[in-house]
Amino acid sequence: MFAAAMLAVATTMALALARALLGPTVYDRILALNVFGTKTVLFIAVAGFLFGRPEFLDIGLVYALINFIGTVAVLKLMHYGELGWIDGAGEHDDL
Amino acid sequence: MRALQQEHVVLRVIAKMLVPMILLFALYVQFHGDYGPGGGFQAGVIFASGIILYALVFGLSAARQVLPPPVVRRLAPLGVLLYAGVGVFSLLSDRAFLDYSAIDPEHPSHGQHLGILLVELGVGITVASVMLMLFYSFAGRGRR
Amino acid sequence: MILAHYNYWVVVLLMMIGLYTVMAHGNLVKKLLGLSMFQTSVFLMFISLGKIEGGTAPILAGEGAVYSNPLPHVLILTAIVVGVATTAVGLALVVRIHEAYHTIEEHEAVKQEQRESGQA
Amino acid sequence: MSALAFDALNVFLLACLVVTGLAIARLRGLFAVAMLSGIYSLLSASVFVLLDAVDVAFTEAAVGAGMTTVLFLATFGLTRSREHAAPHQKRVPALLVAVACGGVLLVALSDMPPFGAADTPVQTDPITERYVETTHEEVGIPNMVTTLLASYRGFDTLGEVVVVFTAGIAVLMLLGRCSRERAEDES
Amino acid sequence: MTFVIDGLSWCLLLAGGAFCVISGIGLFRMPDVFTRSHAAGMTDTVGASMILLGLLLQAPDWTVAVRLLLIIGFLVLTSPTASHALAQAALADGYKPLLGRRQAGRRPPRTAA
Repeated sequence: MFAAAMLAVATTMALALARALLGPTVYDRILALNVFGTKTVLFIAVAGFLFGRPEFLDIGLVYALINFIGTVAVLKLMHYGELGWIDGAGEHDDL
Repeated sequence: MRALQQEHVVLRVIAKMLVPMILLFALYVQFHGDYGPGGGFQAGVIFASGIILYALVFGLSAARQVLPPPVVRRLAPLGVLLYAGVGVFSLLSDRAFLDYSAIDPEHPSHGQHLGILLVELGVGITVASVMLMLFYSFAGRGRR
Repeated sequence: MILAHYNYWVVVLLMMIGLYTVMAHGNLVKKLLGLSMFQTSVFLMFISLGKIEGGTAPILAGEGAVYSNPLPHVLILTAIVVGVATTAVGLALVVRIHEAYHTIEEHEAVKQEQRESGQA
Repeated sequence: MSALAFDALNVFLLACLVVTGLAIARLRGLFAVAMLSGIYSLLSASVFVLLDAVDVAFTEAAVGAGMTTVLFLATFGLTRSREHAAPHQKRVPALLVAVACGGVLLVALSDMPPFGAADTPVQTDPITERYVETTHEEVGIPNMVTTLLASYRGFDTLGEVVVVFTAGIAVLMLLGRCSRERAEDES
Repeated sequence: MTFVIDGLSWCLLLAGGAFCVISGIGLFRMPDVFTRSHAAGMTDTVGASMILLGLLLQAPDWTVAVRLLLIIGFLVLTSPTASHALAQAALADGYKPLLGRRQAGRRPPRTAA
C-alpha cells in the first residue's frame, strides 16, 4: 500500500514539474515549486516507510519548514524589486 | 510602502510562529547529528535560513537588530578557532592533531564523543554566520 | 544493461547540459547555474558509486544490516556547503560586474572593455 | 518488490532531473530558471534519499530550499535584467565540445562496474571496511557519516570550514559596506 | 485490532493519494493562476495530511509519530499561507481572475508592475 501512495506522489510530482515547465507566468512556476516541495516531503516520508527506515523524516521536516522561504523571497522580490528594505519607513511598528 | 506591508498580515503571523520553530529545529539538528542525519553544516544553514525568513518578512534592519553584522563578522572566525582549538588542545596534551581522546584520556570513547560535539559546534557557528554574512551583503546592497 | 549503468548515463547527460550552459550562454548568472548543475552531476556520481544494492543508510540499524559506503557521503556533504559559498562569491562578482558595466552579458562587457582600452 | 520500486523510482527521478536540466539550459526568463533550479535541488535531494545518502540529502535540503534560491534572487534583484539571446556563433562549438566530452565519458562508462554492485573497488577497499566495521566500537556514535566527518576526516573538514569562511570574507570584500562607501566617495 | 488499524491506514493512504493526483491534475489543467492555486493549496493540504496520517498509523515508535505530526502541522501552516501570499501578489501584479469562458487564453494586462 506504500507503493500505491508512492505512485500517487510520483504522478503528482510529474504533473507539478510539467506545470513548472509550461507555466506561462512566473506565479505558475512559483506555485509549481511550492507543490513540488510538499510532494517532496511526502516522497521522503513514504520512501522511508517503503524501504524500512522511517527515522529519516527529519529531511521532510526541513522541507516543511524551509520551503516557505523560497516562496516568500520570490514574492518579495516581485513586489518590492529587492530583498532588503534598508530605509523602509515604519517597519518596526508591528514588531 | 506602509499599505503594502499591511497586506501581508497572514504572512507576518505565520512567520512569527515559524521563525522560532526553525531556530529550535536547527539546534535539534546540531546536537542530534550523532544519532540521526544532521550535524554542524546542516544546522548552520538552517539557523541562517530562520534569520533570513525573519529578515524577509520583517525587514532587513529588524534582522540586523537581532544579529548585528559586527557580531556575525566576529562569530565566523570564532567557529574556525573553536575547531582548530580542539586540535591544538590535543596537540598540547601530546597527542596527534584533532585526536579527541586527549579530551578525556580516562575514557577515550567519551572524549571522542565530546570532541565531535565541540567540532560540530564550531562548524555550525561558522557556517551559520557565513551564510548570514552572505545574505546581509547581498540584501544590504539594494538601491538607495 | 542500460539499467545497470543508468545512474552514470544520467551523470554524463547532466554534465553535458551543464558544460553546454556554461559555454553557450553569455549571461553570467546562467553560467553559474550551469556550473552548479555540473557540480550536482559530480555529486550524483560519487553517491551512486557508494550505493550497494539492498544496502541501507550508514546509520547503525541493528545486526546484519548492509550499509552503503559512508565515505562519498562525507565528501559530498561538505562539497555542497562549500559549493553554495563559492557560488555566492561568483554571484558577488556578477553584482560587481553589473555595477561596473551595467550589464551581466559577457559579450557586452567585453565590448565595453575593448572600447575603453581603444580610447586610452 | 522493494528492488523493483527502487529501480522504478530511481529511473523516474533521474529522468525528471534530466528534463529539468534541459529546461534550465533552454529557458531565458531568469526568474523561471531560478524556480526550476529550486525544483532541480528538490529532485536531487530525493535521489540522494533514495541512494541512502541521508546526510547529503539533508544538506541539499537545507541549502537548496533556502540559501541558493535566496542568493540567486538577491542577485536578480541587484542586476534586474533578462537574459539576451546567446550569440549564435558560440552555440555550435559549445555543443560540439559538450558532446565530445560526453562521448569520451560514455566510452569510459563501459568500464564502470554496474550500479549497486557490492564487489566494486569502492566497496571492497580495506579503508571502507575499517570505517564501516570499527567506527561504532572506537567512537560509539551511531551515525557513521558524522563520525567520519568530524573524527576520521577531521583535518579535511577543518579545511572545508576554512574554505567556507574564506568565501564569506571574499563576499564581504566584494559587496561589504566599506567598498560601497568608497565607491560613493569616489563618484 | 491490527487489522482495523491497517485497514484505516490503507484507506487514508489511498484517499490521500487520490487527493494528491486530483490536485496535480487541477494544477496542470486549470486555466489561470488563481484557479491553479486553489487546486494546489486546498487539495494539497488535505492530501498531504491524509497520507501522513496513514503513515502515522504505521509508525513503529513514538519518535516517528511525533515527527509525522510536526510535518503535518508545519505543512498545514505554510502551504495555505504560501498560496494566499502568491494569489495576493499575482492580484497586486495586475493579473485578474478569469470570470468566464471568453477570457481564457487572453494575455493579462500588466499595469501595476
